[in-house]
Amino acid sequence: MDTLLSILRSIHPEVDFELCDTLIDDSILDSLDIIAIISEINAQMDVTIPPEEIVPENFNSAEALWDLIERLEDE
Amino acid sequence: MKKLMKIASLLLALCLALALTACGGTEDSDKTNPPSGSGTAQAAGYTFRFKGVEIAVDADLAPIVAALGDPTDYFDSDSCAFQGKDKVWTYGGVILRSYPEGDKDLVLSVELMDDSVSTPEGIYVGSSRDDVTAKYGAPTSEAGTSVSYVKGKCTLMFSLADGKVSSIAYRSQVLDE
Amino acid sequence: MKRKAFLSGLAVFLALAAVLWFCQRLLMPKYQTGIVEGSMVEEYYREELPHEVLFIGDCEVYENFSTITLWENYGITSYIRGSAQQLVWQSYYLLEDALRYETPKVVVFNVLALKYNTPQSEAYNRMSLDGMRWSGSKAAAIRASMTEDESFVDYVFPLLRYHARWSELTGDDFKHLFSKDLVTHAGYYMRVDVKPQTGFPPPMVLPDYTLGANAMGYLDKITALCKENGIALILIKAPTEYPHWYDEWDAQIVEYAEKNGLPYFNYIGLRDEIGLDMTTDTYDAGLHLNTRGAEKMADYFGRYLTENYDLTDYRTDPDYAAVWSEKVKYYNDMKEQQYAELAEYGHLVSFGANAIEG
Amino acid sequence: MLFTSYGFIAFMAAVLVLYYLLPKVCQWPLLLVASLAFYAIADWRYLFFIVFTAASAYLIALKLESIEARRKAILAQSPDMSKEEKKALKARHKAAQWRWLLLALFLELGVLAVTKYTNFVLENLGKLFRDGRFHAIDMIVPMGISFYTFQTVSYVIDVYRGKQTAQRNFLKLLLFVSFFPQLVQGPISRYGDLSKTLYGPHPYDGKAVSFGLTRVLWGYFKKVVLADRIITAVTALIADTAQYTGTYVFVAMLFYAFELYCDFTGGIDITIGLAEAMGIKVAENFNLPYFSKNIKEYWNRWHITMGTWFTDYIFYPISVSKPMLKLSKWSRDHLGKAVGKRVTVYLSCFAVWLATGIWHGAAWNFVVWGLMNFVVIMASQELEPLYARFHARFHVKGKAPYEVFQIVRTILLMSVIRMFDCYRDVPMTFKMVGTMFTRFNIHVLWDGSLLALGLTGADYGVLIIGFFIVLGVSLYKARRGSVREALYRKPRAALYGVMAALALVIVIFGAYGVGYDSSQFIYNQF
Repeated sequence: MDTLLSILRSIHPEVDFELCDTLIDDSILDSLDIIAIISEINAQMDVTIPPEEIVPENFNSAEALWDLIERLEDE
Repeated sequence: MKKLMKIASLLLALCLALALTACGGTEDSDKTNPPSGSGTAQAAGYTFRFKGVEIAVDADLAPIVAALGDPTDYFDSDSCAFQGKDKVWTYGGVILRSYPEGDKDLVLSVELMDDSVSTPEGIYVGSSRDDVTAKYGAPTSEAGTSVSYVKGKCTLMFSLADGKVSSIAYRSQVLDE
Repeated sequence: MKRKAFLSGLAVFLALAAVLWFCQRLLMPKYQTGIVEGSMVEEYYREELPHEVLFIGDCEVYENFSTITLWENYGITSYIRGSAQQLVWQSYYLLEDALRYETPKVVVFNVLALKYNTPQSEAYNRMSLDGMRWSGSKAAAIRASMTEDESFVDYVFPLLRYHARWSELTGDDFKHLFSKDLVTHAGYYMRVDVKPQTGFPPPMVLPDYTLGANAMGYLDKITALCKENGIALILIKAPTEYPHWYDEWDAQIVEYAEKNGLPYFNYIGLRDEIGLDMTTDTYDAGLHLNTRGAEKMADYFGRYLTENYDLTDYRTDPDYAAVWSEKVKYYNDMKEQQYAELAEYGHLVSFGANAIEG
Repeated sequence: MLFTSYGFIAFMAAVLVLYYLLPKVCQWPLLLVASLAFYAIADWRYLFFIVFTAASAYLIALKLESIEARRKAILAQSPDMSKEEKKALKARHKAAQWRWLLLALFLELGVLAVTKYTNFVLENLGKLFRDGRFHAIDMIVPMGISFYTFQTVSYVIDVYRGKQTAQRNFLKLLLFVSFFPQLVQGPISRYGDLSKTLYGPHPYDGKAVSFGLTRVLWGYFKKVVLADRIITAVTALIADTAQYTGTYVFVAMLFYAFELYCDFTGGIDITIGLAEAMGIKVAENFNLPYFSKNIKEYWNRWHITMGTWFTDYIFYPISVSKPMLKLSKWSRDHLGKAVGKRVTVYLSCFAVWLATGIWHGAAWNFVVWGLMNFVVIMASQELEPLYARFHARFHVKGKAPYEVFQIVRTILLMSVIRMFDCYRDVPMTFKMVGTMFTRFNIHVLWDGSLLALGLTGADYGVLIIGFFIVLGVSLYKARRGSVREALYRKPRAALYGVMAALALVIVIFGAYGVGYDSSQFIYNQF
C-alpha cells in the first residue's frame, strides 16, 4: 500500500490519496495519469492491470486500486 | 495481445512510410493540376477553339465574348416575366448562345454554320458522315437527321443532309432538360 | 394541472399557426408591380360571369389577344387563362380547374408550349401554380410540373418556399397583404409601347424535331377533355416568330389537327391578312404584340369566331354589359395612363421591367 | 434522408406518434422497423452491410459467453482444483475467446476498412507507382458505417471483457446497431448504456416529450439557421485559394469553427432530443467544448463518445499491453526514468491520434490533422510544469480575464488544426495558414469584402444574433444548469412559447429550400 501511495504521490503531489475517493469522478486523474500509474505499478510491484479493469470503480480511490492489485495478485 | 501489437506496429510503420512517400506525391501533382474551382474550360467535355479562345458549354460567357472581339451580329431577348435574358452572338459562321444562371450568362451552345471553321478534330460543314465516324467513332445517339456524341457535360451534334455535315453544334445538356 | 398544461399547449399552438399564416401572406410575392404575370392565374377566380371563349397557353396568348376588343367588336365574353411559360400540362390542369366553374363553348390553345416536354423552371412553375385554388387538378399540376429540386410540401405551405424573402420585403408586400389590384383585362396583359422588330438570329439546329411524347400526351388530354364537355377546341400558333416555330413542328400539328378534326391556324403566315405590321405592332422587337397589335389580332380572330361558332352577343344583356363596361373602363384608363407615360418619359415607368422594385 | 429534409421531419413525427399510440410491447420493434426503413430508403443495399455486422457480433458475443459459461461450469464441477489448474483453465479459455474476438474484429473492421479505405489506398498506390495499375474504383460506402461499426466493436469487446452479458435476441441487438436517430452521425453509444432505456417500455411522459422536442428544435435552430447559412461563406472562402488569403483565411477559420460547432452539436441535439422524447437516454456527446481551457480538456468535451471509445478500446489496451510495459521498463533502465515514463504515453497517444485521423476520413488531411492534435497535446503536457510555475508566480489562475484568454487560445489553436480538414490537401493548408502571417489585408473585415462571400448584410445580422443566443444559452448552462428545467419551473406556457418561437425562427430564418444548397451534415461522411 505504501508503494502504491508513493507512486500516486509522484504523479499528483497535491492530492491527498488516503482520503479522496472521487479521483475519476472529479477528473483528478486523466487517462494519461492512469497509464502512468499502471506502468509504475507494473515496474515496481510486478502486477499487470489488464484493460478491462480500467473502470472508474477501480481507480476512484487508492483503496479501490489496492483492492484491485490484491485481487490480481491472487489470480 | 502480443500478436495484435505486432500487427499494430507493422501497420503503423507502413502508414508512416506511406505518409512520407505520398506527401511527396501530392506536392508533385499539385503543380500539374490547375487550381480547382477556377471555372474556365471544362476539361471533361468537347470544346471548340475559335480565334485562339477555348469555348466550352456551361462556361462563363463574359470573358469569352470579351476575347472574341466585336460580333458580326448580336441579339438579346427578355424572357417572359423578366427571368433573365437569352443572348445570341454571331461571328460569321459561328453562333454563340447563352442562358442566364444566377447573375451570370453561361454558354448554352456554339454552332458552326459554314466551312470557315472546323472542330479541333478537323470536321467541318461539308465533311462526310464517314469522316465524322472516322474521327469520333460510333455516335452516342442518332435522331432523325443528326448524330450526337456525348462527352462530359457537352453534346457534340452533327446535322446531316445528303450524307454530308450541314451544321455542327456544341450543346449544353441544359438543352435536353 | 394536466388539463391546464394541455390548454396552454393548445393556445400556443394556435397562436403559432396564426403567426405562420400571417407570415405566409406577408412573404409570398404579390406580383403587383413589374412582374405581374404571377397574379394572372389567381385573378381568374374574381370573374363574376361565365365566358364563352377561354384561351389557355403562355405569353403568346395573354399578350396577343385583346379580350376587350373581342367584347367591344363582337360581344364575345372571353378570358385568357395564361401565365408565363405555361407548360402543356399546366394548360391542361388549368382548363380542368376552369371547368369546375364554367363550361365555355370554345377553348383556344396556343401550340408553342409543346416544344417543352419536361418541367423547366421553378420560378415559372410558381407563377403558374401558386395562384390556383386547391383541387385535385392543382395537386396533379404540381406533380406534373416539379423540377428535380422542388418538393410538393413547398406548394402546400408556400411559406417554406418564400421564407427567405423577409429581407427583401417591399411596400407592395404590406400594401397588398389582404387585397390585390387587377393586373390584367380578362387575362390580357396590356403594353402599348412600341419597339420595332428588326430581325432574329438564325434558329438553332435541333438534333430531333419530333415534339415530345409527354407534351403531345397532354395535348391529347386537352382534346379529350374538350370533347367530353362538348367544347370546340381551336389550335393556334400566335403570329410572332420568336421563339422560333420550326416547320417540322408545324407539320406535326397540322397532321394532329387533321387526325382529330380540329381547326389549326398558324398566324405567322397570315400577318398581312390580319393587318399586323411588326414595325409598329410589337413592344419588344417582335416577341410579343403590343396593344395595337393585340387589338388587330382580336378583331381578326373575333370575326372568325362569330362566323364559325354559335356565340352569343352579350352586349345587349344588361348584366353582362354592366360587368364588361367596367372592364372596358379599366382598360381605357390603363391605356391612357400608359400613353401618358410614353409621352412624358418616352418609355413606360409603372409597367414592365422599369417598374420592378429594387 | 437528411435530418433537414421534409421527409425526415415527417418520418420522425410518424414514428413518434406511433410510438405512443401502439401498445407498449410494440415500441422497440417499431423502432427497429423504422431504423431499417430509414436505412433502406437511403440505399437498400446498405442493409446487407449492417445486418452482416450485427449478425457477426451477435453470434460471436454468444460464443464468447458460452466459453466463459463452460469455464464456470467446470469450476463448479471440480471444487478441488488447484490454483495452478484454475489458472491454466482460464488461460486456455481466454485464448479461445481471444481467437473469437479477433475474428469479430476482423469481420467488422474489415468491412469498414474495405468500404471506406480501399480507394484511399488505391489512389495512393497509383501516385506511388504512376503506371496506371492502380486507380479508384466505384464502391458503395454504407451510410454511418464508422459509427455503427464502432458501436458493434465496443459491444463485442465488452462481452469479451466480461463487462457485458450478451444480448440473446438478435433483433434487439440489431436495433442497438441501427437505431436510426444516431445512425448517421453518432453519438457512439455503448451497449451497456443504451440498452438500459432502448427497449422500453416507455409510458407517455409529457415532460420528456416536450423536453425532447425542445432539444430537437434547438438542434434545428443551430443547424438550419446558423450552420447552413454560414457554410455558404465557408465554401466560398476555401474554394478560391488564390483570392482568399491572409485575413480571409482567418475569417474562414473562425467561420468554419462556428459552422462545425452548430452543425455537429445541432445534429446531436436532434438525435438526443428525439431519443429523449421516446424515453431513451442517448449518451451526451458535447459538454460546452468551446469553453475548454486547453486542448486536452477540449477533447474531453468535444465528440465525447468518440474520445472515450478511442481511450477504452485503443489507448488503454495498447498502453498496458505487455510489449508496451516491457518497452517502458527497458527504456527506464537504459534511457533514464524521464524517457521511460514518457515512452508509453507517447506511443499510445500517437496511435490513438493516428487512428482518430484515419477514422475521420480517408485522406492525408485527416492523418495530418490527427497528428497535429497529438503534437499539441504532448507539447502542452510537457509544458505543464512551466505553466505551474507561471501560475504560482502570477496568481492568474482562476481569474476571469485569464480564463477567457485560455479559452480563446484553445479555440484558436483547435481552429488552426482544423484547417486541415477543409482545404484541398496538406501542402495547400500549410500555404494558406502561412498567408495569414504574410499577407496583410485586414481591411477586408470592414470594406464590404465579406458581403461578396454569398451572405448579405441581413444574413450577417441573423448570424450575429444567433451567435449571441448560442453563447447566452451556453453561459447559462455552464453557470446555472439546464435551461429547460428553468423554463419548466415557470408556467407551462413559457416552455411551449419557447418551442413555438424556435419553430417560427427556424421556418422563417432557416437557410433551406430553393436558393439554398441544403448541405449535408458534415459528420455524415465519417
